[in-house]
Amino acid sequence: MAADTERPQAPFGRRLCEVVDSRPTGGYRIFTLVDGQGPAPAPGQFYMLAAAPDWAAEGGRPYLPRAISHARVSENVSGGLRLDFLIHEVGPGTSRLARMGSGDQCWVAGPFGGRFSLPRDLNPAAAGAILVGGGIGIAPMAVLRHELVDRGIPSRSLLGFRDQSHSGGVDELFGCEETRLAFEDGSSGHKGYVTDLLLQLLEGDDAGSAAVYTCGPPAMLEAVRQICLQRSVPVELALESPMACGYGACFGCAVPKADGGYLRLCIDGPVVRGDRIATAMAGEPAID
Amino acid sequence: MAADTERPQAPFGRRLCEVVDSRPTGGYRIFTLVDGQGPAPAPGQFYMLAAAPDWAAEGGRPYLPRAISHARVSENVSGGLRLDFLIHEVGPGTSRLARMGSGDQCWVAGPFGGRFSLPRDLNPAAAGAILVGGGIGIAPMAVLRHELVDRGIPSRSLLGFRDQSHSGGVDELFGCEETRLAFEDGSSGHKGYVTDLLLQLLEGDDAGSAAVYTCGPPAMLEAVRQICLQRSVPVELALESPMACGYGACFGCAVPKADGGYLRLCIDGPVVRGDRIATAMAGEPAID
Amino acid sequence: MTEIDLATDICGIKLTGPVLNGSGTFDALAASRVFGDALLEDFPFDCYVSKTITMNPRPGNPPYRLWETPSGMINSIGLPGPGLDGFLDRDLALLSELEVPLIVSVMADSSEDFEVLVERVAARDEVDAIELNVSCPNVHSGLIVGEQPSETEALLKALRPITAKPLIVKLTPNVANPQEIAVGAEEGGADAVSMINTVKAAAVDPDSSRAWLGVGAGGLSGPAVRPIALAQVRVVSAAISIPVIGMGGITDSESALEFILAGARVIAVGTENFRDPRAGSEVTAGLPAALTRRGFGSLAEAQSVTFG
Amino acid sequence: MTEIDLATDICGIKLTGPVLNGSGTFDALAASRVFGDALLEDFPFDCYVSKTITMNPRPGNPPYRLWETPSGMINSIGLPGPGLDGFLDRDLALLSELEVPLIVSVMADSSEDFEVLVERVAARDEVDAIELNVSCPNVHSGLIVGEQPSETEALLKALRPITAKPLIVKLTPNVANPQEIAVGAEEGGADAVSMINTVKAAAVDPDSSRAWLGVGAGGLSGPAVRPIALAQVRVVSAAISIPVIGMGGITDSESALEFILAGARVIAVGTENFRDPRAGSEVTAGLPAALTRRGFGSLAEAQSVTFG
Ligand SMILES: Cc1cc2nc3c(=O)[nH]c(=O)nc-3n(C[C@H](O)[C@H](O)[C@H](O)COP(=O)(O)OP(=O)(O)OC[C@H]3O[C@@H](n4cnc5c(N)ncnc54)[C@H](O)[C@@H]3O)c2cc1C
Ligand SMILES: Cc1cc2nc3c(=O)[nH]c(=O)nc-3n(C[C@H](O)[C@H](O)[C@H](O)COP(=O)(O)OP(=O)(O)OC[C@H]3O[C@@H](n4cnc5c(N)ncnc54)[C@H](O)[C@@H]3O)c2cc1C
Ligand SMILES: Cc1cc2nc3c(=O)[nH]c(=O)nc-3n(C[C@H](O)[C@H](O)[C@H](O)COP(=O)(O)O)c2cc1C
Ligand SMILES: Cc1cc2nc3c(=O)[nH]c(=O)nc-3n(C[C@H](O)[C@H](O)[C@H](O)COP(=O)(O)O)c2cc1C
Ligand code: FES
Ligand code: FES
Repeated sequence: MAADTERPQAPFGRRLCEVVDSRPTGGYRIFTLVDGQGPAPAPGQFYMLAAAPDWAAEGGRPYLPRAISHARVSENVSGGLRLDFLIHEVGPGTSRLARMGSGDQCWVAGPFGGRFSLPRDLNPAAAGAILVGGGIGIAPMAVLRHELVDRGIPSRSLLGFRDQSHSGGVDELFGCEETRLAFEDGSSGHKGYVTDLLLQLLEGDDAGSAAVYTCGPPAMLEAVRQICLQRSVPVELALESPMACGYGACFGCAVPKADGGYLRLCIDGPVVRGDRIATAMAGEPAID
Repeated sequence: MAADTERPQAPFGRRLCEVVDSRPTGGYRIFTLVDGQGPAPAPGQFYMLAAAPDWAAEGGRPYLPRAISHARVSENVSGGLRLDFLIHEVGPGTSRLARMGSGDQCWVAGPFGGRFSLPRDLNPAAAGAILVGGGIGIAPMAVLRHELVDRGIPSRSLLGFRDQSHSGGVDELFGCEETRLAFEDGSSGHKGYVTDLLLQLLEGDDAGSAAVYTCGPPAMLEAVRQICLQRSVPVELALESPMACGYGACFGCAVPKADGGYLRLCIDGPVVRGDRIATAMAGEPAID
Repeated sequence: MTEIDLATDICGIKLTGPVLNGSGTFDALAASRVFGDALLEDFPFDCYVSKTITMNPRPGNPPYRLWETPSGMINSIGLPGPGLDGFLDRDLALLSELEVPLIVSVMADSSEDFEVLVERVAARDEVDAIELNVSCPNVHSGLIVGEQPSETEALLKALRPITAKPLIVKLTPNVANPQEIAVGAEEGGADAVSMINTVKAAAVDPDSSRAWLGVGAGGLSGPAVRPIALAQVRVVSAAISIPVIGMGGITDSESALEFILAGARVIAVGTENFRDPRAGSEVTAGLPAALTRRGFGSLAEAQSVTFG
Repeated sequence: MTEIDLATDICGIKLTGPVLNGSGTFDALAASRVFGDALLEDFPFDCYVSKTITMNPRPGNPPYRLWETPSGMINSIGLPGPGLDGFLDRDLALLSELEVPLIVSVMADSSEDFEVLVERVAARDEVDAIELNVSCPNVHSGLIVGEQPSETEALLKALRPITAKPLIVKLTPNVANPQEIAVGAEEGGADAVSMINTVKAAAVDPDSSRAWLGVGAGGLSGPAVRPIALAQVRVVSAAISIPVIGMGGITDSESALEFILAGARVIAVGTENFRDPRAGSEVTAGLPAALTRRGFGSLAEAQSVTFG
């Protein structure tokens, strides 16, 4: 048997980590865990999280842990890592996680999955990176942005939101770094889709020197993927799919491959090249 | 259809009540709810309780509400009733209730079930009452004792415990009233069973003028019942049985009647006359 | 929100809404003792289903009869009841005070007894329909009637001539293909099926090494079985043209609507009544918002969905 | 606590303890990619059961394949895999690095294909036993093999002569009387049964009005089904003399022990692996205390209990 050595490797099993902070941010929530055992995660990786001890709330759910990308990582002064997570409450699992407060315990497994490639590995001609984030999809983009800054690789961040109540985390995760924002409701920045901003950039830029990274809602991902494929711009997407385990055990996280069959998103992703998959909207009900 | 008018009647449905206090007591726990809607409960009645919102803890249980007798009732200064409950943690339901703290919400239905008779109604010759409580079974005894005191009816309280860690609530619920204690481990009071104290009393007393009330573990209840039946002393027992609903809907709380068939403990009890039932230990696995 | 119409019907019986109780999960007589007038003034269901009635009085099973499981419960109640005479002479008059239609559930272990039950119950004006609880062995064939399409069909053929009132068959989920039983019921002349009854289940005493329930095993109900019930409603409603009364783990308007989308015409609340005596009213109260959220303008629109 | 002996065996295969994994709930190859050497050093099971292998490679079902339910989950994975050749040529050599016995699960839709699978898998020294996943339709009769005692018996009779290695039949819970299938398996020559597989279940998309799972329905697993599994283990183990591998919602040593008391010889952890990759080790770690609390001096004592 062979381990994947190119990615930070998760400790075997799950571990209890303490919540040390939790705060609202623009309709979302950010909380911070201290992880004393895991390695520093790479951009694009995710964790499986479950509040302890009362994971199941009224109604017997949540039951399975939830896949959540880290939104920021830093060293903790008294040892271990501080991991930030950005949460959008959409159901029992994310609601329960969002209700955790300082001093609470959380089951953590991971970091799981693979990382974003560096721009040069994605496109040998890449001058820099274009990051396209939507909604809570800005979390992995923020992590990637920080790594690129550390490595001195230029990047531009385009962030799209439905409205102000779906725009949490920008200030905190992107800080004073330059970002271009799009709001569908026009409440700030560009009025419209973030893909409008991407199209502007790719038209202005030499599309041949671009490397695009994106994370966000399925429809946005598919739009970004199509834009890039049509222009032969290499693109990596951080996808979502229902996950029970996060480590390849359940085969639940199937995403259709471009050449037929499925990949397991938790171990073959969650970052995938745009040309490897058949669609970023698998499982979504077809639009009537 | 006819309502039971001789007992305080529960509001239809369940209601959220606030926990205003929770404290440990000798291995058990007491918590206090403020009930703004229900009538003052009578001695012997009970409530169906479920912590809100996270009733289900890890593992999908607790799921059903739990039957708990009130241990004390008083008027709340800002309106409503203060209800005290004495909890012995034996499984997921009682543990979850015991973990509620001030400010938490609890689902409450009730008061359910019928009340203890007054001594004269149990035995026309009764001079007073003998109360025999064991473990958390002291809670309904404390409520009955207070009513008897209010009515100027003499009573003696005999309380039995396995050891100090199963003796919570005595000081708080019985206050400075006179009680006789028995500890199986001899750590205080009489060394042995509380039924030893009962036998002493019934031998000293004119058994013909006694009325006995008891609540506690099934083996103790059955011993008290046998002692009284053998001496033709009228006795009322507050029994337990697994309850799903508390209001006669599920037929789960069956207790075998002396004359065959079963009664529904939640509506025909939980207080039953000793001679009405076949055993106070129904459902307990037979002793090998 | 615009007004959402919840009125509907089942086998021709007009209902103010789609919320029934599961047989044996709400004793209206006991509830009226406990809650008094409030019960009638604020009755939680649009139609009341009685506990299953048998020919002779039954004491029910020895304790323990209940155990809680993850997101559910097991019961082994064993159909305690006053028997047919006791029910007709006493309970039925009281139940007729309810201002909603009345369905009486009956069970027997022979076709002959079933015939007597149906005849005598149907003869009473207070009764709008009869539900046949067929999870019982045929005393002649030894086969469980509700496990065999042919037995179910034969029973219905025997009962159908007795009354013009609707006959509803309560299906057991403990079969490989419930749609075959439902087809048998329809072919025998049933007017509706109701489903699911409880799923066979057992529990171990936490302290001793014995079965917890007095009779060893019982039936599972509650949210734990909801996905099982939804799957069976899906295949059964696709296989028959008579309506389905859907139940199994319904706790709120959202889960009630799931059953309607999966193919049920109306639904019943069972175990949730134990957690909340007004659970039926809570389900009804939330239905307009649940329908609106999914884009339906009326209950009828949701009822007409063909589920994938 | 005194030392509690957990050593046992299943169909003659010696095991350090009674904890297996459920087929398809732990991919040792993927886990070793993710967790590295720690997996082999701290392997969570006393015996490893492979995901079900089919004759030809299969992509599995279209998404979505998972949905969470109250205390459980539904899956419609659809047996993705490399097919027999891919398994024998690649996976099997890697799996043989595990220091525990290996059971290979196989499924086919004809007796002929089953014969090929059993013959070629059994021929490999790395393999200690074969588990037959029989929840598949017989291509000739159209009947689901595992739903019919006669089909199950016939299949076993065809396969029995092929190998001396133990044949284990994985029973489906979606039948009225699983003990009849188990008896058929025993009479056909099976060495053990394993149970339960998942319970048929469906879910409604929370947003649209369609089925959530890509193929409409799937199988329920997790604590929600534990009471169902315990009831089936109870009746099956009483009906046969070959051992039962018990599973269905086992989450900890207490629930594992419940299966052993109900009649299972050894147990398997399935869905709980998804919540905790080391769930198998946690179950094992807690077993001595769980046995002691109920007054057992060894695993063998608990295995010998006759359940009421
Ligand atoms: C690799 C990965 C990283 C993620 N990172 C984050 C993160 O940083 N922050 C965050 O808030 N969420 C993140 N998610 C999403 C998060 O895991 C889901 O929103 C969560 O599982 C939903 O659980 P719930 O109980 O709150 O809602 P549920 O009730 O389970 O779902 C609510 C609704 O969301 C839809 N849905 C749920 N899960 C999925 C899914 N996996 N794919 C598509 N639709 C789904 C369903 O239509 C459902 O109606 C990530 C998911 C993956 C796979
Ligand atoms: C009318 C009435 C009044 C009660 N008053 C109180 C009270 O004031 N304070 C208090 O702490 N408890 C009281 N109880 C008992 C309490 O309801 C149970 O202990 C509780 O339901 C157990 O739930 P659990 O989840 O904590 O434990 P579970 O896991 O449900 O049970 C733990 C153990 O207790 C046993 N058990 C559980 N329920 C019963 C039962 N009803 N009868 C017999 N054995 C049982 C089982 O053997 C099991 O091993 C009362 C019960 C009734 C019926
Ligand atoms: C305590 C209890 C008693 C029941 N009694 C009956 C009964 O007498 N007749 C019947 O047809 N079904 C009976 N049922 C089954 C319910 O009507 C219903 O079919 C089942 O519980 C599933 O619904 P639920 O999950 O909402 O409870 C009973 C269920 C429970 C829990
Ligand atoms: C995601 C998933 C995949 C499964 N795949 C298989 C399989 O390939 N073969 C098989 O025999 N059983 C399979 N099962 C069934 C399990 O082995 C087990 O019988 C069932 O899940 C009940 O146990 P549990 O509740 O502990 O999960 C699968 C179960 C799940 C949840
Ligand atoms: S989430 Fe289980 S295999 Fe990917
Ligand atoms: S607890 Fe339900 S009838 Fe008594």
